[in-house]
Amino acid sequence: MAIRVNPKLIDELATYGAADVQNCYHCGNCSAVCAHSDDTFVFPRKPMRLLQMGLEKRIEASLDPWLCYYCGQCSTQCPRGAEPGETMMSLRRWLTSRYDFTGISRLFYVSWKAEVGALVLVAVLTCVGFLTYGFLNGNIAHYDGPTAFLPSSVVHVFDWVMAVALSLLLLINAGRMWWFTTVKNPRIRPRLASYLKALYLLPLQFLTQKEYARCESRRPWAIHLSLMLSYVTMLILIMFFLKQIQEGPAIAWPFHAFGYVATAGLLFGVIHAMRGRIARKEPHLKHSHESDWIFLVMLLVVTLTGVVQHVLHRSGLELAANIAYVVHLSLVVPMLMLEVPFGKWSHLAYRPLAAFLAAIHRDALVSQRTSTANGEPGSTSRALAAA
Amino acid sequence: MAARKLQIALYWGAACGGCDVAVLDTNEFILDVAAAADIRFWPIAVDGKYHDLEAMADSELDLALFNGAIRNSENEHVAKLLRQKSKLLVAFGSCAHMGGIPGLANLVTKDEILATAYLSNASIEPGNQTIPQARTAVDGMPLEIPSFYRRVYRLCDVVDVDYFVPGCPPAPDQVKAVLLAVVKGELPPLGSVVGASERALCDDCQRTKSEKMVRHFHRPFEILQDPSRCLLEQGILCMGSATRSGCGVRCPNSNQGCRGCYGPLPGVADHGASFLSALASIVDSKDPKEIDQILAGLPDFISFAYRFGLPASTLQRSYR
Amino acid sequence: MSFEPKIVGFLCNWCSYTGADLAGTSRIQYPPNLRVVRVMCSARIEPTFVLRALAGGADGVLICGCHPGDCHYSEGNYKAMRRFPLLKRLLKDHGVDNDRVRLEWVSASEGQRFADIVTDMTERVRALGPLRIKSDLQTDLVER
Amino acid sequence: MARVGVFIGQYHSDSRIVFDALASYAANLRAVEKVRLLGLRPKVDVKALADEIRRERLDRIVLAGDSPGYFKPAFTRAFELAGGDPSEVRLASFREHGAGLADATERAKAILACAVHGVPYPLVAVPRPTTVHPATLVIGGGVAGIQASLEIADAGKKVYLVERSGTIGGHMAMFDKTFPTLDCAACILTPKMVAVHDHEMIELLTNSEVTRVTGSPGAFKVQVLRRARRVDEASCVACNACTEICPISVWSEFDANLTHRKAIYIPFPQAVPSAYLVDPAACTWVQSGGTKCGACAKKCPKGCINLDEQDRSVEIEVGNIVLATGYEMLDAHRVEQYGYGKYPNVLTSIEFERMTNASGPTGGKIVTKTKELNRRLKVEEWVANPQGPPPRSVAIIHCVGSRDPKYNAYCSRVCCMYSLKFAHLVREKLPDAACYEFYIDMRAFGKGYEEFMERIKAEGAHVVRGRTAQVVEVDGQLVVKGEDIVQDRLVQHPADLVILAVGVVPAQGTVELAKALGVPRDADGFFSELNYNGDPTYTERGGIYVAGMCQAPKDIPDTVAQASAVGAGVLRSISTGHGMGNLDSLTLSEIEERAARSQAAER
Amino acid sequence: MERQRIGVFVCSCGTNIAHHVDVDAVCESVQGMPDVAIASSYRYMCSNPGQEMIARGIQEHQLTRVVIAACSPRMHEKTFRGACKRGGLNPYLCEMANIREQCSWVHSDRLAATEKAKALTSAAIRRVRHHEPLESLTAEMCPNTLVIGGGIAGLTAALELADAAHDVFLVEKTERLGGNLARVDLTAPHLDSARDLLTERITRVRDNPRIKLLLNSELRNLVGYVGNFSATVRTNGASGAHEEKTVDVGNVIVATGYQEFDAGRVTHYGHGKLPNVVTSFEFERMLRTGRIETRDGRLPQYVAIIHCVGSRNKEFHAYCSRVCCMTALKYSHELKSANPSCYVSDIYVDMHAFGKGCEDFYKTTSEVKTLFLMFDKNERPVIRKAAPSDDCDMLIEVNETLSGERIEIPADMVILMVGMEARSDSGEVARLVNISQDRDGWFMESHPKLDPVATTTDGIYIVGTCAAPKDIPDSVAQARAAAARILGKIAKGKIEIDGVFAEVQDERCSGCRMCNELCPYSAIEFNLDTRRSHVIPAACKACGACVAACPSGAIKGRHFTVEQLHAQIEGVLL
Repeated sequence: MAIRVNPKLIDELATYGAADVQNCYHCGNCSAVCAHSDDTFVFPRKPMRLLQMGLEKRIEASLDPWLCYYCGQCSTQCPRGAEPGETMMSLRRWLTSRYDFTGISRLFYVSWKAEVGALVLVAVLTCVGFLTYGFLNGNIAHYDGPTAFLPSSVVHVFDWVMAVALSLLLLINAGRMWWFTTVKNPRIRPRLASYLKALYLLPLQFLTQKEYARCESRRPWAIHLSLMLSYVTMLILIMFFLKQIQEGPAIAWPFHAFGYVATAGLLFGVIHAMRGRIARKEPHLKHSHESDWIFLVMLLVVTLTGVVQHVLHRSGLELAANIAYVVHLSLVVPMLMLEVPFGKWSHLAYRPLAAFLAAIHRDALVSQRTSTANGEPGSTSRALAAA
Repeated sequence: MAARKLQIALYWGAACGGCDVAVLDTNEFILDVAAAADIRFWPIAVDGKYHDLEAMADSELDLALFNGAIRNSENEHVAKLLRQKSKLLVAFGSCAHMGGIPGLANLVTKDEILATAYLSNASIEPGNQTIPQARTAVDGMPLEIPSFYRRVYRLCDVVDVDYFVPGCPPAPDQVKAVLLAVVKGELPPLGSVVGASERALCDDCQRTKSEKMVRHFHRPFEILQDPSRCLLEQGILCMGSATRSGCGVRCPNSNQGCRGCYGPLPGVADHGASFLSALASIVDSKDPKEIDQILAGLPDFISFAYRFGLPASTLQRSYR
Repeated sequence: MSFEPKIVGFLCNWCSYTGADLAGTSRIQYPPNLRVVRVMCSARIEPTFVLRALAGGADGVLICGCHPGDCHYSEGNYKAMRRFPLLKRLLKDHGVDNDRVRLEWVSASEGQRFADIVTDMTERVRALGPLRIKSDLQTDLVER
Repeated sequence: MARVGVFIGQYHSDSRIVFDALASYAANLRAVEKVRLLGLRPKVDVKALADEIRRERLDRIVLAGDSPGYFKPAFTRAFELAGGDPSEVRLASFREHGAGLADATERAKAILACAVHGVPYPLVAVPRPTTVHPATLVIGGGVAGIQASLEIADAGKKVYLVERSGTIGGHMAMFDKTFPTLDCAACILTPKMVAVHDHEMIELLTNSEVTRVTGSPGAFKVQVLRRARRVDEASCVACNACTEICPISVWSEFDANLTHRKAIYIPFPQAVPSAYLVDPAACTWVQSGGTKCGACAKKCPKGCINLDEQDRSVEIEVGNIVLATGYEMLDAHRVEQYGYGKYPNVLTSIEFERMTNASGPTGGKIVTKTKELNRRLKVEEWVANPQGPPPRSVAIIHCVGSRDPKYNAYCSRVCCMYSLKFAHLVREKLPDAACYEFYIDMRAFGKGYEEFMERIKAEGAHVVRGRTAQVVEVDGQLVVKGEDIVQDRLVQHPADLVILAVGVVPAQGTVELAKALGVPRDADGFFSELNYNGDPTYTERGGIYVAGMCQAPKDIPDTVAQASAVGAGVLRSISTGHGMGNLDSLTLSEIEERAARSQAAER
Repeated sequence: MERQRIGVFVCSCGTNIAHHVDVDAVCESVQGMPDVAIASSYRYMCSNPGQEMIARGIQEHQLTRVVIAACSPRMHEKTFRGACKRGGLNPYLCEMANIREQCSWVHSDRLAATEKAKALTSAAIRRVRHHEPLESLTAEMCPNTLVIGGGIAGLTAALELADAAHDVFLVEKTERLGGNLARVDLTAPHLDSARDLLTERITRVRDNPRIKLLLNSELRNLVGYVGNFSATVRTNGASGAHEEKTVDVGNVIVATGYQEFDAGRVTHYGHGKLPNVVTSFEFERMLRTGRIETRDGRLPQYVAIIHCVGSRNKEFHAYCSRVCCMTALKYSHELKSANPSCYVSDIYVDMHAFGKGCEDFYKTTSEVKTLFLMFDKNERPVIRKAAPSDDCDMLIEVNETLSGERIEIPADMVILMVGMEARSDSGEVARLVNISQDRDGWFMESHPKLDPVATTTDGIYIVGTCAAPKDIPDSVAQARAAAARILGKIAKGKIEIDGVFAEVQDERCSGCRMCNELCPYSAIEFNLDTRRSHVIPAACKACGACVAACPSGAIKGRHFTVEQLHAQIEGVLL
């Protein structure tokens, strides 16, 4: 059955950042230089082709964009300036918006104004909410103690509520990703056993981002990993040890030490990314979508306000620390609420999931291939062995 | 001189007798010949013995028409005798001229011929394994029969020949013309071919000719012929383009290709090879396989190319 | 003394003769048994020439022309190509071994190939021994 | 009188034209009612434009700009909507008519004026004729130069053929077979080379270079540097005695550095002139200032070697100059991913040409290179030895350095076909070897090319759509990595021999020559023709013509046709006694006046 | 045979020959041969003293023939012929024996090499006895030219010749000039005006008094040979009446161009049935009139361009039509220009963007977001009507090879890039001017590489798209190339015919016509009245194919006669 091409998709993708994909003349150079591309997942050329032709369903069903870590080798070697790396990035943005059942993600990617507006709105609501709570139940001059303006227990509960809500949202979207790529993909008939076999990949990929390390240059991976680990450290501290890190004034070294390292990691990562995007020297930092900047700026200010709040608090300036805390929360909350399920941050779920699903696809394809015994000749290894 | 009748002799060597018949085919003209000439020696028509011939003075005869090739010592002996006794010796007919059909025997050896004739032939009485020998003793008496040569020769290979009259057999009109020429003394330079045209048969052939390229060769009965069109263009082997005219286009007029009995044109060294060159050139293909396929339509080509003239050809015989 | 065959070569001017010249300018050695007759095109080579050469004492004949498609006169070599198989048949019927005649395509840049062909042909003809047509013809006339 | 609207737009951003000046110039033209600047790549609102045209009651529209054709459909549509006659939409194409040069704005004005008057610019802008010297200079002795020289000389006109190397023949002489007919290059070229040498009207100046050109079209004075050959061309009989004794051996350029030649050498056996020459950079005598060696001079039986011969300069006068400087191959080292220079068995196309050539270093055998000791230099070298092992698989990579802005943005036009030819040669000579072609688009456009491609495929070459990404060595085995797009999979083919179908670039010295002659070059560095469609062999500068690869990549038939075409201009100018002068000799007012006069020309 | 006085000159070529060949022995061996007057050797026969020696020898010894045993005749035959001429001997009475390239340089056995040199020299001596003095002939060269076809190629060729002040008869079948190019709006890849290009040429042609323009005219008959053709041209009048006139021309340029492939033959494409499936030429018309719209007057939102219609396909034409790819790219630009919001799908096989500036054009076409879709040339797309619920008029179904997907492409308008094919009347033209056609009907050039505009019939040239598809610059270059060839010939005034050619001896020809088809140069004429064949010396290239093929030995190949070659064969066998 023939599928209808949609020449309009390419225009749509332009708003997600894929500006040059039409230039591709399909020499296949990019796929061949890509460290992640293999017999099962041939990209970036193939997804670029699907994009040029506007085969939405096929792209939706494709894991390829998530297997790309954007080292930019493909873009450097592209003879047509089609920027395959950036196209893959844009496809990830588009897919994110597709996985998101609410449509919010799409709105944000299509319009940065909407995203900023939403951020402001959530920030204001958060701010109002915490201020109301603080003024009703505490004293703005007190940071710690029973009259604390924003007691850690309360924030903790709020954190957990938010975490559960966001996780649910993200889980639904991740579920949709699985649905699109694996269940609805007519070419894949996954076996249940392979789900179990590959399950280890989820934590492994999440924590090590091993795949990223296979790129031509390992530096971006190292930086990204440090950023991610910092973030996870922060998350753990906040979700489980908020009391210890929030309450003071003494520094709780066993916890804060982790906090400091993580903060440094975050700051380093963010600033590096920002500087890179301004310098536009490295291929993967050449093109920046509005959403990239919003994300980075948010991350930076969140980190900075967190630092300020912490310093003020430890310096005994409780009022100032409280104000800084409210500001911090008013930034953190919208950032998390909007970025984790709807924005760039969602990839924390999609990446490991993609690696997991990729393993399942591979498994499925291999078993399908062996079942159709007279399948196509010569995978790479076989061609080599024959020689 | 005019009072004296022409003294003529006719003789056949290795021949079928057709040439002698051709002389008779001149019909009433033969009477004029008889009136104008004394036929002194003509084994087929007139009684006479070799010793009569031997008894003649040298150059006593005015004209000797020798037909047939030289196959054995008897042929040669008589040829030499006639040469000696005659002012003019004419190689009459294809066999004397070029070796003729008997000349094809040059493709096999003398031993093979004898073996076929006397040993393996189905009509041989079982157990009889006799091959005639030139010299044998019969009842203690030596018997000599003509010795069988190891190959066929043209007349001119054994004696000097003054004129050649080609044809198998020569056309009656040409026979007349030759005899008249002798009578009138209007003779061309010695060594000439007389009684034939200087151009190829195509010149006299009335079939229309156009540019030629051939993709298939056919036997005449295999296709429906266009009677007005060149036979070769229709894929029927015709040697007319390589053969002297003079016969009256006998074969093509009866829807057969010319077989080349009048021999090659003046200046052409090898009749068969020159026809080969022409024929192969017009094969309409550039693909070696296809060429072979087309040429396969020419079985036993050598016997076609040299049907009347193997002993006159460049290689003359087989070298197996 | 071993038998030294005589081979007559008919070479077209534009490819094969030039190729033979190239063998010379490149100093590629080959046996001296080949005697070359230059013609402008392999299409000029009459079968009679080959017969003449054999009857005149040659033990072998080599015909060389441009590769098919390369003919200076566009299709002359095809004419040689068509005549050759029939000539070979004729020679076979004459009892002349077909290895004694050879049609080869040699281009102007194939000096080495030309030398190889000549070497190979000389060896083959040498192995076949003398052809003796000339002497046979002479004896024919003496001993009936 | 027509009411003309002039719309000036830009398609390329790199124009040298001062558009404001152009607009005010246009506004002052008599018939012009309306001038509007549209800017770079304008979006045209057809309806609004139609209204504007109707309002202004325009009955002719001139679209001016560099490549204004890009906007024409929109304007034609608008004009039609406004009730105008669509054939009255005229183009004033600046870039296409040479307004990319120094006097861009003036040229643009002239082109615009012609369009306003409704006359084609090339009809009007005909330079004033000049008187013509009957001799012609042809620069470059490749097939284009040879053909052009013969074409002119056969008409009985004097030709100086200047060739930089020691022999004429150019690249074509290095080839084995030519596509698609596979006929032998030497068979068809060497007779022409000999004809050039023997031609009484051609003076062959090999080992020479044009250093300076002065004068004007029709009467050029050309300084030619005649490098010392050091062997008397006329008396050398190419006996090889000198080469045999010469102790110096260096890589042979003609054999694409696959084998060695001596310091005194003949480029190839069929070289024309058939005379040896000395490579001064390698010759011990020359390098030592005449104190060492000199063996060849002593050995030469005819005494025609003069190792002390000096370069000299000669001046010749000519009326026309033909540029046929050809091309050279892009330096394959630049395309790093294919490992040329790193792996000995990665060859360029020209190296493979020599290797398959029956008169080449391996006698036409396709082999992999083997390491051999250079006894004199005591170093190991990779050489193509005829006894070397034949490759079991050969990979041919198309578009090496072509269609890629990092090297050449353009298509080199011949590589697809010669690569297919290579595949044929590999399959023919090594039937057991696998042969892979990696291509992007198979450009088999010429007469018989498509059929040739099908034939090669049928012969068993694996034709893979997909540019190779890289050549790597895995356990001593070369592996070619790429994507097979049609089969939708990545491929890694082991290849014993990799042939890079390297693109072509303008010959060395093109820049200098362009400067010396005042002939513009295009963005790719090739000489610019006067007019893409109408005058593909003329240049801006009258009396100077281009033929062959130096104008743009092209195959042999197209080169030969161009080279012959050049002959037409040259012969016409000589026979009529007047040639074309410089285009810039015309003033703007002159063109305007001519345009006005021929306004009614179109019937 | 009359007695000759033959001089034999053996060259040592320094040691080149002498090293492996005993030059003196060669001299000695030939000294006693019949007719040999002198035999001497010299160090360098080709040097000036050597040549002088030959010239002097001819005079001193009253030599009637000369044999030079030296290098290859390809090297110095011309030199030695010159020396003979200077000595007062007809140059063709000289023969060379190649004892260097094919003897001393290839054999190291001195004895054998000397024997071979002797044989080669004696062969030359035997051969030269039969040589005849030959003179080159001249024929008149009529400076007028007939140009058939008034397209860009014909116009350019005519102008080029007329500008050099020679008369040209330009015959155009239709009532207007410009050919197929007149139907084109802009040219690829620079989107320049095709009309401006043509207007310039047409204006010049009309203004040139040297060009006799014959519109509505056709060539009816052509007889003669190079330099001396007589052409009969029929001009159709307005009322069906026609007049014929005969003109004398020296050369003929055939520039009859091409015709477009009939798209209706590809049934899958529905041209002629589906209203909005148009050919490239129909689309050009839309462009020229400014109305790019569907049959019912709507602006098309989706436009699809299908390449290779009738080209690169076994069913129709196997060849590539060479210009359609760039034209398609041009359409893409023009469509986007006229309606920026439309979507263009370009359905191609291989993108042939090979010309100067073309790859860049391809790239800019990508940049305007043309959707390039690739199909296999053996699996054509199928066009069908879309359902009423679709947002488009038609759907094109095709296997897209770059994605491996079977897809359908929406289209409101489909442009079929029809290929070029040989004109239906090309066979008639080929017959009239006596040139051949390849299996696709294109006229055949004399040599596809080194002589792309000449034909095997001297004086007949083919330029432009009648020989094969090509673009404008290549057509123009070819037109000029043919003009150059003709200008060169006219400049010489006469046609010089080398003395070596084939000759039918009339008294021996029987009119069998065996030779007629064999001549690749159509140099053999058959006279229907006398029923004899005849070789036109001016057209003969002396290959000897007819000589060898004449079964009655009626054709004499001058300088390569049977006698000469037989003598040479005998000689080499000594």
